[in-house]
Amino acid sequence: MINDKNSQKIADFIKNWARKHSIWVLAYGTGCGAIEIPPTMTSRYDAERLGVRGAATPRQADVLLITGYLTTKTLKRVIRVYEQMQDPKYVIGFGSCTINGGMYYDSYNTIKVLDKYLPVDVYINGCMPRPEAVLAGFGKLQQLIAEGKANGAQKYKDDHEYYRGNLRKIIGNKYEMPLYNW
Amino acid sequence: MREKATTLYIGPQHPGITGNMMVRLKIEGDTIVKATTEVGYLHRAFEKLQEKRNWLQSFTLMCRFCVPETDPMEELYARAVETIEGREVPERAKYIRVMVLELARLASFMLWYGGQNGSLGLYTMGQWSVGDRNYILDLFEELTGGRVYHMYIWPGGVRRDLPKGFEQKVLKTMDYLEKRLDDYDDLMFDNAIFKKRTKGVGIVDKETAIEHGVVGPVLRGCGIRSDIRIDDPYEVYDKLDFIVPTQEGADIWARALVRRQEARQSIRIIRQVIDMMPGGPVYNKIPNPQKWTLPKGDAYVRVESVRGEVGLYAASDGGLNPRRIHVRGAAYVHAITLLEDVLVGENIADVSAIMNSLGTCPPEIER
Amino acid sequence: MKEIKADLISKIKASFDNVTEKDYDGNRLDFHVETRIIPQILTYLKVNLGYIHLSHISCVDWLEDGEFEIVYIVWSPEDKLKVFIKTRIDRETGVLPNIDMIWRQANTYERELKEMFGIEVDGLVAADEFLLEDWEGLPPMRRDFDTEAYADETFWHRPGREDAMDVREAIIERSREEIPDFAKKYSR
Amino acid sequence: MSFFDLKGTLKPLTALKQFGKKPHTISYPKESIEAAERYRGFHYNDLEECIGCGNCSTICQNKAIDMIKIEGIEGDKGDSGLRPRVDNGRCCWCALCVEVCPTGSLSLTRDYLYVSDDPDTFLFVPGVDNPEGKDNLSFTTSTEQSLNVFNRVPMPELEGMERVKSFAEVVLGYNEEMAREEASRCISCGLCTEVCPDHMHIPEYINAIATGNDEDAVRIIYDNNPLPEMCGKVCTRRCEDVCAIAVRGEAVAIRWLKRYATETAMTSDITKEIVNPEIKEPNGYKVSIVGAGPSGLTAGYYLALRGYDVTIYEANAKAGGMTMYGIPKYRFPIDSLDKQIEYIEKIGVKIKYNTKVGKDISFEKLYKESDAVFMGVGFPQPWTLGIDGEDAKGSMQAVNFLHMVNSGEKVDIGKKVAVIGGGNVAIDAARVSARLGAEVTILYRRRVQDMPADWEEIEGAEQEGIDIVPQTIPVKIHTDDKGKVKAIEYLMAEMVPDEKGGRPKPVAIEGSNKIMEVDSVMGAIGQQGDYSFLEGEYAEKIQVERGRFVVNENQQTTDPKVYAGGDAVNRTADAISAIADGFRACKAIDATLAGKKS
Repeated sequence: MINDKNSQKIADFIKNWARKHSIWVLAYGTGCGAIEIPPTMTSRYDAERLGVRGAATPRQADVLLITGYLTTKTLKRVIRVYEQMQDPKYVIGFGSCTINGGMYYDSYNTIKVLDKYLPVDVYINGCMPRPEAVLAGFGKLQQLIAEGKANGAQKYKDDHEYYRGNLRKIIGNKYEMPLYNW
Repeated sequence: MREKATTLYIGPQHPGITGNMMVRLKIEGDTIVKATTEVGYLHRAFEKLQEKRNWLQSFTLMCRFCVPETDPMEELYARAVETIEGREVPERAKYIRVMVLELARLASFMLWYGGQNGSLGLYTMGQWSVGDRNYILDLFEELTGGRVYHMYIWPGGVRRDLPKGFEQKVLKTMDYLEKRLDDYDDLMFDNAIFKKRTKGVGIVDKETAIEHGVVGPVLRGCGIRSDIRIDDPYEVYDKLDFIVPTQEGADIWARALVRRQEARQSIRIIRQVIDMMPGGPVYNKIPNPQKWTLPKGDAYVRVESVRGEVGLYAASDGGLNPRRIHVRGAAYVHAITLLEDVLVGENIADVSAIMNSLGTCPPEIER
Repeated sequence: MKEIKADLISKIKASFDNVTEKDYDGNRLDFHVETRIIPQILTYLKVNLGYIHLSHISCVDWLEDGEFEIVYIVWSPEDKLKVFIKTRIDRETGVLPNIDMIWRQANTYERELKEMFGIEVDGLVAADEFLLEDWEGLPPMRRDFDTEAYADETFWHRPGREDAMDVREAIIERSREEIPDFAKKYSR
Repeated sequence: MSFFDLKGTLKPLTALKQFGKKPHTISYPKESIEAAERYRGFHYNDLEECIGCGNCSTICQNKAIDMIKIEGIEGDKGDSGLRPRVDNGRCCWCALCVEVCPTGSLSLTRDYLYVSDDPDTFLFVPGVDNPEGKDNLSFTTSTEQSLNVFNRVPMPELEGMERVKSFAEVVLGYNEEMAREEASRCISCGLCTEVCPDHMHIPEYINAIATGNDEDAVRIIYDNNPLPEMCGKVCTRRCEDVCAIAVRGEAVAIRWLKRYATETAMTSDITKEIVNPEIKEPNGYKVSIVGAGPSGLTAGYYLALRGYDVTIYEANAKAGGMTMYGIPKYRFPIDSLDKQIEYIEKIGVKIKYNTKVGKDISFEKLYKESDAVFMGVGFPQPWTLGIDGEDAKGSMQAVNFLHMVNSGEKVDIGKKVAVIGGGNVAIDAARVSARLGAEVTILYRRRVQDMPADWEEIEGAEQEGIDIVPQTIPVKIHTDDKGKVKAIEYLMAEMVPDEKGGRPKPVAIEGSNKIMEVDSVMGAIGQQGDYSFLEGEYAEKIQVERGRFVVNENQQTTDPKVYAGGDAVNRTADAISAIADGFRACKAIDATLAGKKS
């Protein structure tokens, strides 16, 4: 029965449909974009209508929202947090600075290209993106999940060496990065 | 029985933390015996970047210094440049600036309402106040073209004049918010939980306050009447009529009461400013930004934000770029040495509430 | 304000040697002092004259002079006067006295000075890392540290923008203008 | 505190009064509020209006804006052909680029939504990628709001009626403060350098002036122009026509800034000290130059710097050509030219005055004894009007009149003068006549706006009380019994549109004859070349076509050893083109001869 192609399709559809409607975002304001998250979540824009809500710990969360620039110091924590998250998990790059450095293109302390370190599923443009844009980002993620295309987590597992190598280049060998094997 | 001390990390990823920072606590049971703050998670090196940007380009970075309340930073920079250069600001621009600054304070108070209550588990407040804050952001959007980053107050005045009918919209929003502030009181200040959780918690007394250089509502919460808008008045604050509230309690409750009154004072100031606003130009044009140099010199200017005094030291070497821009945020003082001292002896459940009450804003500390 | 300033100048000059003052419009007064008397003069200002609020400590790197200029800004709620205490120390060998027993929050400023400029502060407690983590090399706020070069070397930039052209160079090429080397520094 | 706080327990329940109220939630994406009128969303660029100056790219503190080549947009004069592309992965929507755009073509729109899973799709060419953005503009900049300084620092000048009393210079020049302020208006785009025939390094020297390095400015100017003081005063300044600031405001006063810079070099000695040119060791080659006009002097100066033995043969008593004899002294004082000639001579250029080639020395001799010859002979012969009575006493050529006045000769022009023509020579002759005390009328075939003279000159003439009568065609000069000019008869003309699409032509109206009483008539309808010095085989070898020498892009004539430049070659007939010719010829001669040596 499981090997049946059609039932597999139906199972995937149901799975993706369920995932799509329960996007739990990790409450981690990594950068200045965190300021537009409360308006998005509260009564005016009310993202919970779409199944988007905050989650207190990485274990409960599905989406890691990178709200803007990441300093090297935060990057280490973010990667640890990401690795602690359980599948299915997605990453949203929020704002210009996750795409190509934004304002901080020549800063010595922020990374410029987020997808060198984390597999990003959706990018939201803007500095700062409006709540509508954030909702549109979630919408896009939902669409990708439904189509089964949001497979960043799989990519991260497959190319783990690549992501870790890029990380090492920045943080050197001083900082201990534990391996989370789940 | 004395319990064995354990180390507990709060942050950087923690639902109760006020931003991307960390507090390392040594606890015995539920009681904190030692606290150490660790910051630097948001260090973007603005001050270094500004050395590489010219005097106009640097202005766009300013609003990013402190995200919840961006306009005081723009105001600081504009005023520092104007002080060094001796540039005059049109009268109307000064009134508009005060209006924008007070709107920003009000918006920031709304966010604080949400945060302070959220830290105590009272989530309805956040739904209300943060939702209502959007109406102020809508005003900002109409005036400046941006919700969060306004980049509106710049050297020489403000970027654009008020849109048509903007004053009426502001007044209408103020009427609405004033009513809502009363609603908030029911939910917050009349709430038994809030009272019990905040009274006698997070005490910053007068001596500690002076020793630590505490500013703003925290200082006023321990009975010292101090406000940059009165002590070192800028723009047109000396022409306005408002009171600086103080409380004697020195705890979270007292500081909350101070803020409660201040939010109402902001509304009062905005109404006055709109009433008194003169006509005329809003911008004293700067020269071609590519070749704009400032004379050699330095300046230190201060602004009263919701968290208290925010200062900016700017030095010019006569060149195209700033020699040094250095921001001193209120949180710079509150979130490190003060927080470390205040947290000792408190319960771990109150850490988040205390941090909210002191106004710790990591982006401002780390710049 | 004039009398307050004159009074302050005379009091400071009576108590300390080698102090030069500079007056500004408004409520600002500068004193240039020797580095070693910084704690004494600040204590005197705080205890005897009512300058109880330390508003700011900043540092300017005057690379061409080989010196750091440290600025202490104190404020008196009674006089309503901002007093700047300025001192200069050598960029390489200078040592700054510690003032965190006068104001507790000075500790934070001093940690930042040490980390961002590499200034030695005598007897600084809690001198561990402040904003940076595992930083090696030149303290980043020093003027000879080139942040753009460092960023280009350490981080990636997204490719795809290599076809950008410089307007001036495009015109030079089109009109076959020959521009002498010494003039190039004036190009934008 | 009581154990049970009843009020505190019940009061929060008043929140229930909100129950049943309509929520203020915006159920995006079903509904959404429109962005504000000033919202700073994505860029839009009007590709037609944009001139590719790159000021947006310079101001961007995030290095988000690249200037790129776009298919279908070719550069032209005053347009670099490049257009901005915004990296939305860098942009912070501060709109500084909009504030500094000199043309106002760049603006922001109310669109702000873009989400994608592909990070490489965030490069965005405004105007190309969003042509529909034109109808959705939000953040725009008017001339008042713009950060460009559109108003020129006014040049101090003599009062109109004060000027006609003497030959004193009308333009007084900028002082230091004014020059710095004017120079700081420049946005250093460099569009001007392309239209300058000599490709002077304009943004560089203006920047040097703006930063207070006047001597560097002089040095940059002398890099390819040895007669900057002349250019600073009388250049036709095509550069200012294409100035990016001129699209919406007044062009940067490039000419006046050059003038200011050269004022730093007060004497030829100081000039030499400041410019401090590197003079190469003599290389043994000999170059002869015919005519000490701008092109000849330029070629001579730069060849001398490169170590050549240069001799210039000049028919007149002074060097400078038309700039000496054709330009009135209230525009360009004699000592200012003398100073530059002196400097050029100090570099080692030999000038033989009063030596007319073809009369005092044969062209053949020159040709034989030099390794290269440069001819900057100009257009000395004026066109005649071709009407009756032209050879009457009192009828003269404006060029000759200016020549005589500039040489210090006394010319009797009487009380009333008619000048025929609309070029700079006509205006010059008219204004000089006014200074000699005459009442002057200019007769021109077309309309005032068609006059080829500089508008500043025309305006100056009007201020000085000169009457301009447009659309007039002279037909006859009436003489009195002594053979002296008495009056001029002319026909009025109407402008008939050209069928081929050219500029409208004046056609005389039959029977509209008018007679104006005058004491002198000056023709100023153009000049032509005089190549009689080329004899025998040279006249054949060196080809002349339509009155001008045939040259290649290196100013080389059909005889490889002979080069030519100036009015005798190009149609633009201004000093800066002549200088450019001289400079180009110098480089070509140097390349050829240096190639021979090695």
